[in-house]
Amino acid sequence: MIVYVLAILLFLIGLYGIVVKRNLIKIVISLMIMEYAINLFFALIGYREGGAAPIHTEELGDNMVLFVDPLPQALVLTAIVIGLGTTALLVSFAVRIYEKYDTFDVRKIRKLRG
Amino acid sequence: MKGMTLIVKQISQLMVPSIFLLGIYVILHGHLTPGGGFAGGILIAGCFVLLVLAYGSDEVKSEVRKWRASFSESLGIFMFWFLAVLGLVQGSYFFYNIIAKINPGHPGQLFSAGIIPLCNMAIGIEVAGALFAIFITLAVLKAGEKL
Amino acid sequence: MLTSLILLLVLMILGAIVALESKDLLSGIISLGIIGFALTVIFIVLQAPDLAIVQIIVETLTLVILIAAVLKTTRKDTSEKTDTVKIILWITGLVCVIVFMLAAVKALQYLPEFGSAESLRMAKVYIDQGLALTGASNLVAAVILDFRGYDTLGEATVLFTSVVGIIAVLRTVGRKQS
Amino acid sequence: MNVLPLFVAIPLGAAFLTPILSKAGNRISAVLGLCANGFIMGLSIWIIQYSKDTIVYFAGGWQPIAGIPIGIAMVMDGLTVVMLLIINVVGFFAMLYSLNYMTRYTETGKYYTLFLLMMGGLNGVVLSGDLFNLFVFLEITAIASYSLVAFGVEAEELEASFKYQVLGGTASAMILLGIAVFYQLTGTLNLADASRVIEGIGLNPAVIFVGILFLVGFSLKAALMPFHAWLPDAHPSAPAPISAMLSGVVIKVLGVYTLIRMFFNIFGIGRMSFVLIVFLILGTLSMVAGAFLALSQKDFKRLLAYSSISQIGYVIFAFGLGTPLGFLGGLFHLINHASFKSLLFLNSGAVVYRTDNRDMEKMGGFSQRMPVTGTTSLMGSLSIGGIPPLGGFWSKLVIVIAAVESHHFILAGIAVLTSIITLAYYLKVQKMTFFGKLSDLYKGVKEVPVLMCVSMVTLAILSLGLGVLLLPQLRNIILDPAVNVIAGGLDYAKMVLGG
Repeated sequence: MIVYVLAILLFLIGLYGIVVKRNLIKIVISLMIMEYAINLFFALIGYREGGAAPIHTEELGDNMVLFVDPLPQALVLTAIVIGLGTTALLVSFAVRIYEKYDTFDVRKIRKLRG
Repeated sequence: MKGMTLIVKQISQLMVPSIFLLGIYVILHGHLTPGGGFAGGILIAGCFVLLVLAYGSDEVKSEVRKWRASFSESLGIFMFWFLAVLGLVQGSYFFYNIIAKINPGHPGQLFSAGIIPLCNMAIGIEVAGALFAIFITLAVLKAGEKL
Repeated sequence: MLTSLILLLVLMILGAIVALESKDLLSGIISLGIIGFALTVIFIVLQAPDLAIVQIIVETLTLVILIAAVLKTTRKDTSEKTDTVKIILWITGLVCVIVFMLAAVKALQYLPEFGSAESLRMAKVYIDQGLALTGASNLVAAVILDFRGYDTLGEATVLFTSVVGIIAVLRTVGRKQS
Repeated sequence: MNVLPLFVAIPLGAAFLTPILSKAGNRISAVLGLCANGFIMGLSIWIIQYSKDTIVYFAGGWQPIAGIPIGIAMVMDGLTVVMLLIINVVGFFAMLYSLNYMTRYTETGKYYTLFLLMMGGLNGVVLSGDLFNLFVFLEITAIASYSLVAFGVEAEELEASFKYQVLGGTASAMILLGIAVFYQLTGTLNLADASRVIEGIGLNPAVIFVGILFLVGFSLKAALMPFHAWLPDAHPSAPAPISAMLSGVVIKVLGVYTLIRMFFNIFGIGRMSFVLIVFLILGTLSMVAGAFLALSQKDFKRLLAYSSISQIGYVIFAFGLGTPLGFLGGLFHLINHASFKSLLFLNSGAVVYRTDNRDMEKMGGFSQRMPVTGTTSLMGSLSIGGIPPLGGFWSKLVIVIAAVESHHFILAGIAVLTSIITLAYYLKVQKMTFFGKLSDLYKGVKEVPVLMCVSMVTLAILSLGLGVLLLPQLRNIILDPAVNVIAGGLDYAKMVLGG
């Protein structure tokens, strides 16, 4: 329970950053924090007390062992790569905006009307 | 971007082949041990990144254009797509693991698990190309230069 | 194990706060690295070696990209004066966080306790018969490339899409001059 | 051989080929894209004959073991057929329009790649029967549209896209967190299976928490009123065919379709009845506020974007009524809106193509010089304004009747008033842009090239004639099966998994 709450807290710090921060790179950082929190949450829910990594090895042989849940791990792998893609795209946008406006500050980047 | 000192160059010269080999190993054994196409592909991209950082972009750039990072990316993902559609063509299912159904191999050996190792290879090529392309475009190229 | 897990989580939360509040973007990014590498350790603790490997490499590359981007542009977070807009935003943010937190705490009580994972439904087949059905010793590989191969195609496509997007966006001239 | 995977495989495969082929020239990418789009459009029309069935396809051939699905399911039912039709028909004409329109831009090969990826993603979302798979395809669509919005790489476009990305990323994070809790709760990712498990659990706070996370996330994607901030910037910034796709298709698939699927078929509206009230509130709010904000706009494309918020409000409002007639009205309006809003965006693109100007105060009299654009935009405007007997009139009529039938008299009145406001601002568009005096600056304006005209004329005919969908014969094969899926609610699980 406590670990879940801490993971959600990490997620909320990211959310707070998105609402409050006014710097493009800080906003990217906030989004990344949210992604980390979600990946962490997925890994936490897949854990089973006393479970082993879900890999059949020679030493284990045919003995039945308790494995941790492989499905959330597979989902996290996908989520990590998706996160990498979105982050890279965001960073490239931030760099381009910097080239145009010479600042990362959202308040100075306001060409669009309300 | 300028290169670094001679020490860095020498050490990276020593390291790059072994990282590259490790990447290939991780890709090929993805269905047996931890790792797989993604991890291996990123390792391979990482060793190109190391080369660029150590030697500077100017020296590597002419080579880079030949490698065509984005080309290898498209090729890799197209191979993966092809493996997926192969199952469909065989009259059964999208992503059907035909090879494993015909010739399952012995679990635990390198040649087992059907299309999984092949998929890993395709993904490895794709990821290596993709990440290197991202690095080059974001960190090295100046505005307006083409990959 | 639970204690070490909690300590790591607290470290991550501290790292997140530093990353958001530091005035220097470069140190913010380095603090972000703390979270990423702590996450790697947590993956090892939670018996997820695949994730640990991918996370550590992705983290390193992300940091390289972010640092390169910041070095190319600027390190400074422009000093933020405390004005009414800022205070309103701050209060909104805090209210969001508190409401969300209360809801989450209430909801999380109804989830299975950490470490029990009793409601295995889909994954039960993967664990019991994964090796026999796919022939891959690494069950995570079996899941991502065989049982859920279609997802992995999507995931590779996401990466492909973002690379095409980045190359498209970094053109200097978008429209032909008439 | 089952055709369901082709909807995803064809556009994605073409997208992967284009970068390899585009070395030989951007023209080849365009032709390849058009062929792929034409093929899946044909497929989506061909598949109408199966609209009454529920076809389930397990990727990789992983059939359920002991009733529990282990692979990823693709599901096609009546609702999916309607969505596939909208996506692929609008997508094809937007692509056809692009062939001429995009000659203004550089490196168009990338554009076609991203367009195809977006098409593949959209088809993947509506065909998916698996929660995480739905998320992955949602991300493909979202990332492709982020890049396409900024394809002109001007300062405002980059800025609009950044805003879109941050809000879209937040929405995705909410949805993904929801998926995590959902998986922990149910132990499965298959939507039909999860629906059954939730039936066993009952309505506990954790289920409601997941519901709220999805509600916020998907409403952000649909740009409903408190969550709309990104849309008026992002949609006008994109190249015109992309604006047409975003307003006509993307918000509907990523927002409306997902909301309907999750809350009506998976959680069950009987269990989560508060969602209907939320739909009514958000719908009415978007409908009214969107219309008033549109009224004061001077920028052609921006006005259309606000109007999209307003019309999506109508759709969500209709679904919030919770009656079969409401569902019928909502779906019908969704189809109509896809046709006339994409048409109007293509018209705005035609004006921009010739004049490089979006400010309506500087326009006027274009009907004389651009007869096709003028006539088609008049048809679109009248249809969206609800003039009988055009398509838009019928769908709004059904929505209002449904509202009256369920005793929401005040809301029905608001819907009628909003419709009048809608007509008012579209007449304003017509007056300022296409009628009146032609300014000296634009004396030399000509009609746009032929492919652009073809797309506009086809969409105009569609928005004129879509009223025929209410005729019993057509209604029976297109609208009714979709309404039955929504009204059937939790029967979805039975239809998909049997038993």
